[in-house]
Amino acid sequence: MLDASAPVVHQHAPPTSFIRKWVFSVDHKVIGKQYYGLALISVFLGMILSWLMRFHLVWTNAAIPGLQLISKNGAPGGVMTPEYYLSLLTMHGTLMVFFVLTNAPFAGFGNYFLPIQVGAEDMAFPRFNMMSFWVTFVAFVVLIAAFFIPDGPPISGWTAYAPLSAVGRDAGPGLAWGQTLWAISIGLFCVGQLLGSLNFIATTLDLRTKGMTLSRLPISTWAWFITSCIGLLAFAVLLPACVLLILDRVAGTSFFIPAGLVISDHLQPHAGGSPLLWQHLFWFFGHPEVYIAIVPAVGIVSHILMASMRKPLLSVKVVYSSMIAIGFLSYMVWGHHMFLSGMNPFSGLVFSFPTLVITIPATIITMIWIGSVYGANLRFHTPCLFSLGFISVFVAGGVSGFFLAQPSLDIQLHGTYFVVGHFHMVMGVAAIFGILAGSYFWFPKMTGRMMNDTLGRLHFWITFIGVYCIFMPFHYLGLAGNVRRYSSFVDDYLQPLLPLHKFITIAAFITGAAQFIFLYNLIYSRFKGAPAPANPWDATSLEWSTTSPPPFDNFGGRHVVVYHGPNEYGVSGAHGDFIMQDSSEPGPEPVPGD
Amino acid sequence: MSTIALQTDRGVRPAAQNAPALSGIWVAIAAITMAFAAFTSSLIIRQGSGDDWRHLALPGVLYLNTVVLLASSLTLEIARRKDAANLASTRSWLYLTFALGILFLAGQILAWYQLRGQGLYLATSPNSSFFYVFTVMHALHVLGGLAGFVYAIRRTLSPSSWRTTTLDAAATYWHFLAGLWVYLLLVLRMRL
Amino acid sequence: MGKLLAVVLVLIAVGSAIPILMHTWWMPEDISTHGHMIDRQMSETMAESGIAFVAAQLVLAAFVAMFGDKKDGRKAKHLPGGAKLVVIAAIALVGTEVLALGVFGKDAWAEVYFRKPVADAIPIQVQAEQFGFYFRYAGPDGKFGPMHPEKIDEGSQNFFGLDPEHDVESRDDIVSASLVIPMNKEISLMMHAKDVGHSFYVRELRIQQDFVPGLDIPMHFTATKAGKYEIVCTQLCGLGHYNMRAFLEVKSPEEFDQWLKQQSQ
Amino acid sequence: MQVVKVCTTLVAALSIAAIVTAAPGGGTVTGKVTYTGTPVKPKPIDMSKEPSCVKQHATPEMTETVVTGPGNTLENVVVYISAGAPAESNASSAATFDQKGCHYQPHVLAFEVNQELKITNSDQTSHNIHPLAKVNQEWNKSQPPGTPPLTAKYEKPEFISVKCNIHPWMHGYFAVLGTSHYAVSDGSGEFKLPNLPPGKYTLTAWQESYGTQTQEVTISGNETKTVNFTFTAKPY
Repeated sequence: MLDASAPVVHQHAPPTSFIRKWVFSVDHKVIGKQYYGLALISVFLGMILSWLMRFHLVWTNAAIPGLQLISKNGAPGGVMTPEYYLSLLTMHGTLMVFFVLTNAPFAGFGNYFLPIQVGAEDMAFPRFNMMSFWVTFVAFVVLIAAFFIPDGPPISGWTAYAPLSAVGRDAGPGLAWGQTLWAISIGLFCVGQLLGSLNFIATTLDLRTKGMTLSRLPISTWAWFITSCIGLLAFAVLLPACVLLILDRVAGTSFFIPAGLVISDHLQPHAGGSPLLWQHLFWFFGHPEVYIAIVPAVGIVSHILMASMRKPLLSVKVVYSSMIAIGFLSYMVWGHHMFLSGMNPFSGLVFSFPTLVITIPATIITMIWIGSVYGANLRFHTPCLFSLGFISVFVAGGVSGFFLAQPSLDIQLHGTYFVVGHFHMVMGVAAIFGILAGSYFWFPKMTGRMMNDTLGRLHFWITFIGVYCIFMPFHYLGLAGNVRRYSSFVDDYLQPLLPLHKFITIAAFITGAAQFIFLYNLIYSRFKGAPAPANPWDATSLEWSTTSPPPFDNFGGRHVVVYHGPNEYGVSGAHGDFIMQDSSEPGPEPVPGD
Repeated sequence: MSTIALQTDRGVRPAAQNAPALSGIWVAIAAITMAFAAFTSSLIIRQGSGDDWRHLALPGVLYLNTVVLLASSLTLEIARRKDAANLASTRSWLYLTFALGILFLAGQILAWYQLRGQGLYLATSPNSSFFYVFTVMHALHVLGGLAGFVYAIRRTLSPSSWRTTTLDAAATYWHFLAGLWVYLLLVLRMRL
Repeated sequence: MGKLLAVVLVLIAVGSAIPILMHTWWMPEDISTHGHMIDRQMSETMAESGIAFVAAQLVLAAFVAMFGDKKDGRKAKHLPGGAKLVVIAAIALVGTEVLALGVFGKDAWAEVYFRKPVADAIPIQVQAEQFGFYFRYAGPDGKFGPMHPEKIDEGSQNFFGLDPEHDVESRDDIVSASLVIPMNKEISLMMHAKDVGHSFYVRELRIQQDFVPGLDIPMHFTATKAGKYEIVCTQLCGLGHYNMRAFLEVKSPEEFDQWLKQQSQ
Repeated sequence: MQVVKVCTTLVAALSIAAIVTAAPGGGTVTGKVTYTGTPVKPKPIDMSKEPSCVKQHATPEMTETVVTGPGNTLENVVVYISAGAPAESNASSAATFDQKGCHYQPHVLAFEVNQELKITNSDQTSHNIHPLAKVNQEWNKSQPPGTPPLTAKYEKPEFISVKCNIHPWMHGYFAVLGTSHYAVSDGSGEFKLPNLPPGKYTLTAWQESYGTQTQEVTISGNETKTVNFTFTAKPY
C-alpha cells in the first residue's frame, strides 16, 4: 500500500495553485511549517489554560470575568467549577504533550530540516507526509471540539486512566462525549505520527545524497531518526489502546472495566475488565513519549551548541550512542509510573533498576555538553543562550528523576507536585527550550529573515529565570505532600502552602506574558526582519549551503555531494573557522570521537 | 533494509526511487507487528483479569479463508517472478491475487455473520470482543494491501513505468499479512 | 553576557538549594514504624542529587564565564581527558549512585510490600468512592459481612452494600467515615474501590497506595504517635477529587476500645 | 367623564373579584400517612470531611430515607392525583431546592412538569448536583459557593433521586409530577389537597423506600374527604 505514494520526488514540479502550495502541499518544508504553526497555536492555547488553572488554584472562589461566556456550565458567574478545572487540566496536558512537544521539535523541525540535512529534495513519501499532517490536524480539531459540547472536555487527565475514562457519563461531566472525542483524537494523532515516523526512517535510510554516510549525518538528523524509531513502536501501541478504549465506551465491551462498579448509584453493566491493562498499554507508550519529546531537543541543542561554541562536542558519537541507549531503555521502564498501582511489588524493583540506569546515558550527554563548553569561543546569540539554558533545566529536571525512580520514595512523592515539577522541568521546559533554540536558529532559513536578537535575549532572560521560579517550588510542594490535580486546596495541611502557590501563579503570569514577546518577534521578523544570508551562523550542515529560504527542491537542481562530517568547527577553513559539509576543500584530520 | 542502507553508504544515490518503498514497507511491518503484539498482550492480560472467559468455537469458514489468503500469496509470488518481458501474464496473475484477496474479505464477512448467527456480538463476551477486534483490524490492513495492488497493477500497464520494487514492496506486505493472519488464527484458536 | 549567565546560574543553584537545606518545605514528622527508612533514603537521595545539580550548574557557570565573550580566531581547546574521561566519570559517579540507591532503597519498599502483616494485626476494610473514604471494622464477631454492590444505598448510609437482613456477619460490622486506630498496633487494610481508581495517602504515615477497581489490595502499617491526620486521594477520580479526604485518628488503645464500644451500640 | 371611568374600573374590579372567589371552589382531600411494623432507625451522618458543614449542626444530621413522626406517621411522602384530574398546570413560581450544611432542603421536593426548578447553594463549599434521572435527561453540575442559582426544567413525570458526589451522604428526591394537585406529608404525616373540582380521582402516595400506594376518591361539591395511607415498614 506504500506504493500508493509516488516517491519519485524530483519529478514533481513546484505547484502553482494556492491550495496545492500552502494547504495540501506535499513539500516537506511547507508541511514542517504547518506542524510548527499547529504547535504554536497549541502551545499558546495550552499556556492560557494553565493561566486559568493557576488563577483558580489561588483565588478559588473568585470570578474570572468573561469565563462564563466561554462555558456557562463550566464557570457559572465566572467562577470555575471543579470539573471545568479538570477539563482544562486534561486539555492542557493533551495539547502540550501531543500537539506541542511531539509536533514542534520532531514533526515540525524534523520535516523541514531532515531532508535538507541529508541532501534530499523531499521526504521519501511526500503524499504520506501530507496525509500525516492533515490527519494530525483533524485530530486537533476533534480534540478542540470537546470545548464546544454541552458537557465540556473530559476530566480524566491526559493519562485517561480507566475505568474513569471508560465508564461514561455516570462518573462525571465531560466523560460522555468529551472523553470519546479525546480518544478519537488521540487515535488519529497516532496514525499521523506513524506515517511521519515511516517517512523519517525511509528518508534517512534511502535518500541520503552522495557522500552522506550515516556517520556524516548531523546530530539533529540522528536525533530525529532515533525519535522516529521510538515513535514508530510507541504510537503503534497507543493506537490499539485507543481502539479498545473507544470500544469500551461506545460498544459496551469490557476491556478495562471490571465487574461490580457502582458509580453514582448505578451498577455498571460490565464485567471482567482490567484497569491495569490500560495503564500498561498507556505507559508503554507514555514513557517513550517522554523521549520522543526530549531526544529531538537534545539533537537540536547539540547541533546549535557546536555552531555557537565554534568547536565540536567532545564526542558526537558518544552523544548519539547515548540517545540510542536511552531510546532502547525507554521501553523497559514504563512500570515506574505504576509503582503504586497494585502491580506485583517485585515488579516495582524490576522496573526501578532500568529507570535508574537510564540516567547514565542522560548524564553522559549532559557532561559531554558541559565539558565541551570548556575551551569554546561562545557566541552568545539567542539560540546559544537557549541551548545553554536547556542544559541547565535539563539537569534540574533530570536529578529529580532519581527520587521518582525509587519505589520507596515514590510512596511519598507519587501523585504530588514533585512529579509535576519533575516532568515539567525535564519534558516540558527542557523540550520547549530546545524548540525555542531551534526557532531562533532556523527562523532565518525558514523565512529568509533574521529574528530580532534583542527581543530574543529579553525573551530568554525572563523565561529562563521564570521557569525556575515556577517549577522549582513544585518540588518543595511535593516534598510537603501537596497532591497534584486538585482544583482547590481544602485540606488543612495544604493551607500553609498557599503562599508558595501564589508566588508560582504570579511567576507563571509573568513568564507566560514573556512568551508573547517571542510571538511578536516571530510575526514582526517574518515581515520586517533583516534579510538573512544563506549561512548566518557560520554553520556546516547542508541546510546552510542552500539559499534562505531554500527553493522548492531544496538545492535548486544541484545534486549536493558531501565531503565532510557535520562537526568541522574550530578548524581553519576557506570561510573561517569551519568547513561546510559540501565544500570540496580538503578537511583536517578527523575530529576526536568522530 | 540494511542492504539498501549499506549501498547508499558507499555514497551512491539510489537509482530507483522505489528503494524507499521497500524499506518503508519494512518499517510499516514493524509498526503493524507492534500493534498486534499490543492486541495480543491485551488478550492475555484480559484473560487473566476476569472470570468471564467463555470458550468460543471459531467459524469453520476461517480455515477456508486461510487457504485462500495463502493461495493469493502464492499467485502474487508467481506474478512477481515474471520479468518485464511478459507483462500480460504478470497482470493476469495480479488480477487473480486481487480477486483472491477480495474473496478472503468476503469469507471474513461471512465468518462475522456466522458468529452473529450464534448470538455472539462484539460485546457479548471478552472472547467475541477480541475475535472481532483481531479479525476486523486484520481485514483493514488487507484492504490497504488491495489498494496497493490497484497501484501496482496500474504500474504494470506499461513497460516504461514498470518497476519491480513496486511489486516487491506490495508482495512483501502481502506475504506479511498472510503470515500475520496465520499467527492471529493460531492465537484465536488457542486462546478463545 | 557570559558573566551574566554565570551569575544567574550560580544564583539559581544556590537559590534552589537553600529551601532544601533549611527544610523550609519538607516532609512532616514521621509517625510510622517504617517511615524512618524512607526518610533516610530521601535524605541520601537529596544529598546525592542536590550535589549533582549544584555541581553541574556551577561548572557550567564557570565554563561559560571563562570561555564566553571571546572574539573568534582563538584556537578552540578541548577538555583535558576528552570524551573518554567524561564518559568514565559519568558511569563511575552515576553508576555507584544508582547501585547505592537501588540496593539500599529496597529495604523500605520491602518492609511495606514484601512483609506479611503480623497475625494479630487489626483488619480494617477501606472503600474509596466518589468522593470519600469509608472504613469498616469487623465488629465483635471478627467477621466482615459479604458485600452486595446492588445493595449499596448511600441515602441510608449503606456504603458497602451490606445486607444485615440475610447476612448475620454484617449485623455487627462497624462503618465509619474516619479511620480510628490504636497506637503501636499494626493495622492491616483491605483496600476496595467502589467505582473508579483512587489512592490512599497519609503523608505522616509515609503510606500511599492506589485503589484499583476489581482488585482488593492489602496494605499494612503501624502508627506510633497519637493525633489526628488527613487521609487524601492522590489518584484523579473525578470532579470531587480535590475534596476527597477522611481523617485518621490515632488513639491510645484504651480510647480506641472505648470508641469501638460506642460505635457498636 | 370621571364618573364613567370610575364605574368601569368598579365593574372590572367586581367581575375580577367574582372570578377569583369562584375559582377555588371544589373539594379537599386530607389525610395522614402512617406505617405499621418497625422502620429502619435513622443513622447519624458523619460529615467530618467537610468541617464547614459540621459546624452548622448542633447534633449530627440523620439519614432521611424513612422519617417518622409521632404516632407512627411518615414524613416526606408525596401524595398526588395520578389520574382523573385535568393535566392543567398553574405553577407560577419556581420550586427551590437549597443546599445548606451539606444537606438538601427539602429532602423531597415535589414540583410540576415544566415548572422552573431553582437550586441554591448556601454553603461555603462546592456541591455538585447530580439528579439521576432515567426518563428525563440526566445532568451533573457543580455549584461553587457564591455562584448564581442553577435553574432546570423536567419534561416528563418522574421520581428522581438526587445526590451530591462530593458529599456522598447528601441524598434527596425530585418528585416531578404531571399534576398541580399534590402535597408532601409534614412532620405529623398529614397532607392536604385543596381546590379539587368535583370528580373521580386516583390518589397516589409515594415513599422513597416503600414505593407507591393508590386509592380511589370521589369528590362532589365542596366536601372535604379524608384518605389515609399506611405503609408496612421493614427494619432493614
